[in-house]
Amino acid sequence: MSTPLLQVRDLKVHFKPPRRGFGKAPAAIRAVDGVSFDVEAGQTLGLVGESGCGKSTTARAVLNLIRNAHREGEVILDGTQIDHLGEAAMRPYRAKAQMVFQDPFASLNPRMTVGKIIREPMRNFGLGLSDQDEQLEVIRLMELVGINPRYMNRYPHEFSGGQRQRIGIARALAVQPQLIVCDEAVSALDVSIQAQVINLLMDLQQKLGVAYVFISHDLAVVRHIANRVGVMYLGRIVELASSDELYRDPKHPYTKALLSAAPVPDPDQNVSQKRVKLEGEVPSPDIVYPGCPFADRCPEVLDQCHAVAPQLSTEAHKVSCLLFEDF
Amino acid sequence: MVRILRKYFPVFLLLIAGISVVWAINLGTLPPADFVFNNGTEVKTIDPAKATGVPEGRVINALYEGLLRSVPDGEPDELGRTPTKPKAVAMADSYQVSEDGTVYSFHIRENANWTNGDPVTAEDFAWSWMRFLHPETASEYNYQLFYVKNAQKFASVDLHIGDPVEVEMDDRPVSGQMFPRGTVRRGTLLELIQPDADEEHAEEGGDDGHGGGGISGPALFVVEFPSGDSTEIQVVTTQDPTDQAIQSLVDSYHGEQDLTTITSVQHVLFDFDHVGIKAKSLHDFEVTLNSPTPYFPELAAFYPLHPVHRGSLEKHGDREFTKPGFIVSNGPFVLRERRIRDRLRLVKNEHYWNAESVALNSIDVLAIQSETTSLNMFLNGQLDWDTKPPNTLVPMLRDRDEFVSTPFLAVYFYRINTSKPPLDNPLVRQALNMGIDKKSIVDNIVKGGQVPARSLVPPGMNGHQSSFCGEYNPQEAQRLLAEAGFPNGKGLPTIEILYNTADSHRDIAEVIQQDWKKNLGINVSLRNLEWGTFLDTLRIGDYMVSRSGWIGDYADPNTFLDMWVTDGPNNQTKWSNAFYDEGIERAKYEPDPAKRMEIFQQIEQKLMDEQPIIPIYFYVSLNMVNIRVHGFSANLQDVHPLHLLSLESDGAED
Amino acid sequence: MPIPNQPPSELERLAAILQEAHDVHGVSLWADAWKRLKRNKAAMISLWSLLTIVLLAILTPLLPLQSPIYQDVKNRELLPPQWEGFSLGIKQYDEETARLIAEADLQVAGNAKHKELMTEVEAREQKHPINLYWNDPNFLTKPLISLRLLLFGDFCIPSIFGTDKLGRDVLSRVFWGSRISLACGFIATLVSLMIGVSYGAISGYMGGWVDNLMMRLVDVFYSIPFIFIVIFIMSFLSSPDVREVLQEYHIGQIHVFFLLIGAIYWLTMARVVRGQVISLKNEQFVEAAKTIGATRMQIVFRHLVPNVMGIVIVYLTLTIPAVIRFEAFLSFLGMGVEAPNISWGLLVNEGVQVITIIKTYWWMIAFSGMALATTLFALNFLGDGVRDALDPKLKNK
Amino acid sequence: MQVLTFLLKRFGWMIITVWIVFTVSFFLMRQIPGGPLNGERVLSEAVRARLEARYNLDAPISEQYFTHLWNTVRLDFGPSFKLQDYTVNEILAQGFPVSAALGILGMVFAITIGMTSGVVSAVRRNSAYDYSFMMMATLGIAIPNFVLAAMLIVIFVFNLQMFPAAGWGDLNQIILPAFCLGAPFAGYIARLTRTGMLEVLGNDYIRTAYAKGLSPRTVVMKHGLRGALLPVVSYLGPAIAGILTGSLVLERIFVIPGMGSHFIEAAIQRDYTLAMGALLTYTVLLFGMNTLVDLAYSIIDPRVKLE
Repeated sequence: MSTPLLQVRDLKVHFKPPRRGFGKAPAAIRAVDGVSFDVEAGQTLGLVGESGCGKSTTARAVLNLIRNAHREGEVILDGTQIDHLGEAAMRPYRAKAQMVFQDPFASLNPRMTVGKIIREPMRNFGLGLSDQDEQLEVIRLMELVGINPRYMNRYPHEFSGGQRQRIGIARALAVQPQLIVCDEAVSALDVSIQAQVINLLMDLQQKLGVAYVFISHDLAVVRHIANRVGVMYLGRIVELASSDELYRDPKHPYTKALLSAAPVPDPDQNVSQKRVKLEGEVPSPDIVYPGCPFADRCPEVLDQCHAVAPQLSTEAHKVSCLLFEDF
Repeated sequence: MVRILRKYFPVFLLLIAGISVVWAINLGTLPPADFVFNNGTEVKTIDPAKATGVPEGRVINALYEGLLRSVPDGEPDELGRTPTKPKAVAMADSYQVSEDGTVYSFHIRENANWTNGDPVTAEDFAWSWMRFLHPETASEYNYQLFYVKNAQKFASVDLHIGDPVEVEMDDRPVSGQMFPRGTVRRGTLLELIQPDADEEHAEEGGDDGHGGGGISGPALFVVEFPSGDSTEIQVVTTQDPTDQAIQSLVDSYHGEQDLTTITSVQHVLFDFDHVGIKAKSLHDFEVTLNSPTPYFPELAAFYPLHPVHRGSLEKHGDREFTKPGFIVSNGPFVLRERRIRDRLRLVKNEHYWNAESVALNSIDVLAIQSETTSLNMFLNGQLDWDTKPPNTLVPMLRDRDEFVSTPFLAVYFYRINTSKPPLDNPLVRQALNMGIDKKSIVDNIVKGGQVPARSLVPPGMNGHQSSFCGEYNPQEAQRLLAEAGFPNGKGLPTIEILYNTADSHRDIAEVIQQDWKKNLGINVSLRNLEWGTFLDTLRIGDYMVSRSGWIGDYADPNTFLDMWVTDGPNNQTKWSNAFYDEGIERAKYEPDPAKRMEIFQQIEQKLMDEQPIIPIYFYVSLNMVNIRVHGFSANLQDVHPLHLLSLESDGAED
Repeated sequence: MPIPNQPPSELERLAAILQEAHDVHGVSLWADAWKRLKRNKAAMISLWSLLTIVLLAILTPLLPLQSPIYQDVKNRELLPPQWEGFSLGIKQYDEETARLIAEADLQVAGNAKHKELMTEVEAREQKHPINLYWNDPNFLTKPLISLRLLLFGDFCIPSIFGTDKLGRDVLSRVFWGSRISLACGFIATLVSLMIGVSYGAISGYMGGWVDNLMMRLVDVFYSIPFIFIVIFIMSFLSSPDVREVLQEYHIGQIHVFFLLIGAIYWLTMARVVRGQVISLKNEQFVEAAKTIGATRMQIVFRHLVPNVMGIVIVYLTLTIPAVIRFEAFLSFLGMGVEAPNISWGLLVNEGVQVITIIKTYWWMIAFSGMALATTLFALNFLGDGVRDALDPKLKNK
Repeated sequence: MQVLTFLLKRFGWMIITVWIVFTVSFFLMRQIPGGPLNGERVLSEAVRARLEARYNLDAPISEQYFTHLWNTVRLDFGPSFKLQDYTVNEILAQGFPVSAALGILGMVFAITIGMTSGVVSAVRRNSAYDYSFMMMATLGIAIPNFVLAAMLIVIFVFNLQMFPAAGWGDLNQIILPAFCLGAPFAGYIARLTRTGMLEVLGNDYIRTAYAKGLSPRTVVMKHGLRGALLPVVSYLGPAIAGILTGSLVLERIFVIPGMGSHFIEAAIQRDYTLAMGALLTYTVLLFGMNTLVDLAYSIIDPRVKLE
């Protein structure tokens, strides 16, 4: 097997809140606290978790979009380590990895026409197309994502949410990236539209061979699109396995809880599972836990969970829980 | 705490506002004064020795009194002007002039007192004049006393070997303050050691009448002091003796003096005992002049020469002694209160020798700069005397009883920079003069009854016969211009008129701009500068034509004419004429008044022919005076001594 | 498959769509706002009156006005508004000149009489009334004035606004004054716009210590009483050396004056823009711009600035009146425009000076004051309207 | 604690600001033509040299700068060049209370008139009151205050004879200038109040308050006004700067012996020391007021953090 398109090794992102007064410096917020995963070319990795678990931060860290934060670990894109690159040095690699954003209303500049929005990356990366060719390419892309290209001179606010998300995808595709990070790309859309967009993404993967990192809080959606799925909790991946494996046989108590809470797309399959209820709130990410961060809410908690931090196992079906760790 | 604040914030805000309003309203108010007048601007100082300007003069003349006083005297002339004469109705009750006109003996009245009860003596005058001339005072007007024997030498530190000198030692009781002075030792200057010039100080530069001479830079003085029967020789310097410049002077010195000990002193000056200012006795004051100066009595009444009280000055210092509470003066009024740019409150001085004849009990002197506001206040009853009603409104004010106006000793004119071609050509300058319709300016712009001017010296001065320049005559002006090589203004560069931002200067400049354009075909541009820059620009000569004005300091043509001598500091036109310079000098020593006037007429003619200046009009004094005020007489110098004014009594008041 | 690799037929098809796409126009937010603005009566009236005022100001030299600088102190001083006509007398003058030339032509060239006549003709040329009526018209106004003479000849609108204390026509002075006042308002505001927007946008986008430093600097500037600096700089500019240098580059004092005012008024603009940029810079489209490789400057000026223009325009309509008022204020202190230039501030100030108990020359202040107030009033209303139009949520603010 | 930190920080910035202003104006002043010793009569060289020595003007410029700076640090602005009987400190001490009184009164006018008409406009929305108040507010903003002053003089001084034409001393003489000074700001404040009120009155909790049966007056005064206060307070910063500038003009028109007249005269006459003293006083004043406004803002709005 060749080297993966994207390798993330022990990624940490700690935000430091601004200091106020002469008081003690407040604790850093450990938004991402040691995340590792690979994405193979043409494959899809799903990342799921509750809101605030660091999914989006991971996504943005992968694309090196985070400034003003403490970062550790490596992000290797297509064989190049990019996490330490500055804004200018990063630019050539931006073309390889693109992003589709959560909010189709906010991610498009309201003052630009759709045509211009899709064209912009071509210009920025200097694809060397003539003016005419660029416009034709815009039309081609718009057709590709299923938007009537005759409306290229319209503004984003004249399109529906789903259409706008398609525009966002077209923009991401404009530079022929190898990887697209979809950060909650469909969660703002109606369920029917969600399916359309997911299908579009899968189509495009088939046609263009692009890889996705697909981030969502919705397990069902992820299951549909992802080859492999990682479950995040408090800035860490607690379980990482192939999609089938994970849904069929969740190991981590948190994954189980998530799955049991999720609406069931196929009632027959999961009928046997009993509903796992989680106690308490998601704890604050600025607390450092000596043991398992999930221990407080875990229905299957052991005594040592509060003292010993679990490690992500190394098998194909990775899980980070003392229940599965060999002592 | 913050929560309480937050809750009651509007209340606090209102509270603060309320307190502030109460505080603002309670800023001290004064009871109204008997007589209120607008002085036009804030007086810069009420220290006679440092003051210049008309507004200062009004106040100082009320607070202090000199040897003589210029008072209206005699029958009004055809224009309604009462002549003003310097008379011995002040500190001096009489004075004599010697045969040759160079020695004036004043007798100071016995009942003259300071406001603290001290008698005013001849010594007060001698001391005050010494202070006035002293270089450290740096009085701008000190040249007015240069007619006095050796006064200029004293003021300008003009020292020669063998001169009697006074040395003020470095032992002032209060450092940094001129009075009381350190010990003064008198002696003779044996040697003056300066860089380059080992010989005695050259005499040139001293004759332009305004300073010159003087010792600048490092210098060592070798002075011989009488000490008992023998003499003592000291080497002194006004610089720091350890200073490098002084040290190098010592090193390069080849004379016989022993320079090992150098004493640092405050001043080395010409001995004031040898200046022609003497207190002969308690009440006899004698002044010896260089040459007969017919207008010296005018100067003796001039406010910079008013005496100040030595005791209070030495006690409170050079600036503080003018403050209400500290000030000790000898005039008809005392300073009670002073608020900057607001008012001076003067009240009657009970110690004044002629106190019973002073009618006004209190006077407010306001400092309103806006003419319109001032007039509004006058018409509103807030002022009894408005010193400058706006020109635009004069035609409407003319017929009112309150309006008092006569020509006085001042001229509005344009300076021409004679070093800038084509203005270096007298023909061009004459043409410019003839191209201005001065009558129209007087009638339509300034409108106060001003008189179009064809001479520099205003008419009606001590028998001076004015000489005239050309009249308004566009044809003749064009001819002159053609003669100068600029037919129809062709080839003439744009001429720029410089004026300062104030009053009607802009209007006048705009009218002249149009006159020259229309009559002579000259392009004219205007340049407006605010006062500070204006003066500087004038001084460095970066102008072509500039608006100017001059008010005579005394009623003699000399005050208008002596400024145009070559390189005179107030000349500023770069104009120079040998005949003129010599004429001014001759007039100084001419004892016969008639001949003197003849000289003035000749040189004025020269000035008017060469025309480095274009006279525009003679000012008139414009005053609005409440009709209940008596004793206000129109006169040539526009002086209205406050102690001569009285109010029509309304019965109820005393 | 990217475009260069497409088969020709496919390219043709796409090109056809492109053709069609040209006919489909979107409604931009601007157009949307414009639509809303059009429904706002007060704002539209203001807009049209402003446009009229600006147009009149631009076309002033073309209008049959009297001369703004020609004085007739003897006959026309401080006349109240009236309908009595006024003639420039240029036609008559030209005719007389023509007559002289004709007469000269009858003479033998070179003889004394001919010479004399020709000199006179030349003299008349030099003293042509046109030189008296307009002060050094520049290359922009000169053709307009010529056209005006061609169109209207000697005809002038009578002094319906009265005359001033030098007998000049107030109506034409108000018109000519509008040129300086409006130019001052617009140019200075433009300068403040450029400085303020760039400064604020960069500061807001950079964030961190750069932002901190830049904003502290603004705070520092805020605490400087600028009127004082203006007084200093105006005096500095009128010093001979500086003037010479400026003249070399054909820069008048008035231009520097405009720039100076603009350079003062950028502070609030910078603050406003910074605030907007900070709230915008975490918007996803900015992050999106980053992922598609936009440089910092591109993000600031292509994505952020257009999105803050709304508030900037609103603020502009507040700055222009402030600048015009500031110019008036300086004129009041005698530090504004120089003669023969005229501004509304100067005219109003002249008017204020002749308000006394004895007589109030109301026309000296009424018309110039009205022109000033109308413009500022309209700008205020327009500003309100634009704000409502740009952000319907803020209606009635 | 937080407030203390804030104030300390601001104080530091103030020092820097004052220093910058000092330096810039020091050199600017000496760059421009004309000097404090120029008068109508030209001084003789000897007198000029003496005066220069007295005022330390003959020293090298750098030495002058540091001497002056050191004196300024010790709050000694030195003697005035033009008002020779006074030191700058004395002049400012006399002028400041006058300007402050005028400014405060103007501000009080602006706030009371502005907020009252703003509240009435908001409560009686789209009524004749609303329209006429807002019209007047806009007019107040649009008319330069010296024009307003001229108009008011004609009406109240000439025609009605209610006030004296000018001068300083009693309450009668303060009212007109203070009103002219406050008028444009009253206009702004009225509009801000109205907007703020309307926004708050549209909120749910106001409807709840009404539903609870609170009297409209209580609702308006307690809730509405508080909402309106915020924009008004944040506007006070710029308003204070405007009040300072505005008072320059009005002090001239109404002959008020405040700092403004010193300020302008000193600049025109090149009274270096007085100009510097007035300038720095204004700078400190502006800075102090801005700081106070920020502080007040954080007091009334809990969401605002001091930075």
